[in-house]
Amino acid sequence: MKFSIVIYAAPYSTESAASALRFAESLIQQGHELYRLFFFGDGVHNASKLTVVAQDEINLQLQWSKLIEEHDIDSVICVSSALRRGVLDQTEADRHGLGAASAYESSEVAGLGQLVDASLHSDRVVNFG
Amino acid sequence: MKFSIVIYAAPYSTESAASALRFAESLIQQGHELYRLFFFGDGVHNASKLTVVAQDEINLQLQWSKLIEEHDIDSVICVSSALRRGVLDQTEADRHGLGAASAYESSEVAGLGQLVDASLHSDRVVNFG
Amino acid sequence: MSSLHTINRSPDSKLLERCLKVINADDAILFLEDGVYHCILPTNLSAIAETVKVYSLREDMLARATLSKTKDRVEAIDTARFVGLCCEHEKVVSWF
Amino acid sequence: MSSLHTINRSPDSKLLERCLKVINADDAILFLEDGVYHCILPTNLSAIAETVKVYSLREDMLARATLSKTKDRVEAIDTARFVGLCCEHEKVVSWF
Amino acid sequence: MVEKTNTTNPTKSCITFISRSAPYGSNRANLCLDMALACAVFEQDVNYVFLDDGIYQLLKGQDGAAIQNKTLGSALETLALYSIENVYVDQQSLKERGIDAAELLPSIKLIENDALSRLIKNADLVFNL
Amino acid sequence: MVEKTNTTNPTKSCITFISRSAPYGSNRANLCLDMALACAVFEQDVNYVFLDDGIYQLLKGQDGAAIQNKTLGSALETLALYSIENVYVDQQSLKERGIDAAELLPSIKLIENDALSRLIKNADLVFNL
Repeated sequence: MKFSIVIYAAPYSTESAASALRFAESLIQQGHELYRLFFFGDGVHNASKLTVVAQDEINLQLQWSKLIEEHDIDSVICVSSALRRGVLDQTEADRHGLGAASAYESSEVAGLGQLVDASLHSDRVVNFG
Repeated sequence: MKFSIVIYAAPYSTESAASALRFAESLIQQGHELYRLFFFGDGVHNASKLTVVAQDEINLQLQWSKLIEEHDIDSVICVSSALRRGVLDQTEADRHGLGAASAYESSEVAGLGQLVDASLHSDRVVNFG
Repeated sequence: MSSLHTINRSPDSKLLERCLKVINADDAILFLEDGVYHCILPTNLSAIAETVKVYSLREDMLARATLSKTKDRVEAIDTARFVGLCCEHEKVVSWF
Repeated sequence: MSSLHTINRSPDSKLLERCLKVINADDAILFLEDGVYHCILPTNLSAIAETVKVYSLREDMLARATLSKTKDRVEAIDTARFVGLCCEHEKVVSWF
Repeated sequence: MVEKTNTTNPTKSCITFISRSAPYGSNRANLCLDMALACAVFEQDVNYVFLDDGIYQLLKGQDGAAIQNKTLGSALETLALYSIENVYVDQQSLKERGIDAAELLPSIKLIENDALSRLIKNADLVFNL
Repeated sequence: MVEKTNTTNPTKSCITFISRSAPYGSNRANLCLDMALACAVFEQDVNYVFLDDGIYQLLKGQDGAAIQNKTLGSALETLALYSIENVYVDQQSLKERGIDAAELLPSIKLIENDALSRLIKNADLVFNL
């Protein structure tokens, strides 16, 4: 089946982002398709690449990025949520003169149209917040 | 009186950070002293400087930084919260090879000892979460 | 050693019930943010002891259109007075 | 058109009560994260209709030491089965 | 009430939004509204339900400026502009909170649990926050 | 029970922590613990109270590894190592959740509302999350 996943929660502060990651890994492992990840609201912090995590703890942002790259997943950070939270790709960082990108390149900054598209083209949309 | 303020909440997702900002502005206006701001947990996102906010909306991170600079306030971002959330000052960014700082220079990355110190040296500690 | 208790979530949070179980008679309560919704329904406030002063933040009530619905038991205050209340009480206990 | 309802907050959140007011007879409920605390107290589960299947995420129960306390009404499942349940139901309604 | 569309049409689905959070205290009300407007822009069939604390979003006379916010009540008036006509408020939620329907913005249909049940059952997708 | 210290001693205060949140689902339990340990390191008098959902932190047999987390139960056993001896659990919270004191980690004193009232009244400072 085709799944899309919407993530509303920042990593670490609640378990939701970690649950979403385990869910995403599991559905891929079972041979389902992950049509799109959509990071919304505080969820955009999951795409931040400037993180430093202790060696004995899980680095959720890095885990997301690895999963996205390994399986070539379409991953979207909602632009209106991301800009005000300082999660920028290189294009947005350049446009606003803010230097380097703070988001992993594995995700793309885009609008809510991508969520509507995911709703239309997925068999299941699962929300984690 | 000497106040310290502890902020646990990220900007935008809840009103708490905005309430804390209004409270801080008001106490300073009344001639009280703000001994320390302590950003903890998701609260560290209040010190992010990579933000782009629409012109008709309040840029909370910028407002914090302006207040801190204008009144020379001692502002601390908790190090263990900040690193895993990608809020880094130049020292931490250099140490971990992550390029530019993502935190306003007006705040300093430090440990929980600064919260204990604030507890000892403030007449009132007010929590916003 | 009186305390000012702040509550910033709506009645659904049950924070007021929790706070009332451990509040002392000379303490006060300040509702702010979504906490101000406590002030428009008498049943929410009826369990608060007479001796406990009850305040609510005017800015938050204006934003939410609850100021005119707020019950007499509650005194509407601004943020400046919130700071004053923190000074008058020996500590602030935040329920969030 | 049956739905899988997920609940990820503790009983204090009252999410289960809310969900039960609008649930359909052939729907199912999955408790995860702090939602798994629903499963250790029979009174939390008693209002769920017989026809509604009840699941709880094993990983979250193991972390919280609630697996051995979990009532018979509840089937412990892993994340792989969670994915399977999403396929078996026509949509997923998340309560958080 | 909009019901599930024919599944042979992959460009249109029926999406039910349940908005359960008070305005201003968190951004959940805004996130829910933004998603619904995006769905309407892309011509999806939308049901919008105010439930539990979400009913507070409908109170007349809101003034977000008092806390440097946009007024959410006005934003909701735009639902009709985006051709979202199936807007409902849960009667029991109003009653529990001591709010009379006359205190609300106009053009909202009163609904009870049974009807909400059907709005969930008959939708292709439910967003609930 | 630790009571308010003499105010002529500015290097020591009595701080009551109220930990009201379940473990793992959010990081509030961790934040509360981190603050208390910091206070203990700097030799403050600490009371630590588990209330409401916070009592779940005390269940024996936790295994954070099941969700790639550190086990919070073990962390709590370190309270004693940091000389935090005034550790309490609310009896009513246990009863409401159907938990027997025998199911908890050892060395926790049972407490009722009156005593908690006094722990709040007699502290210099209360952290409550």
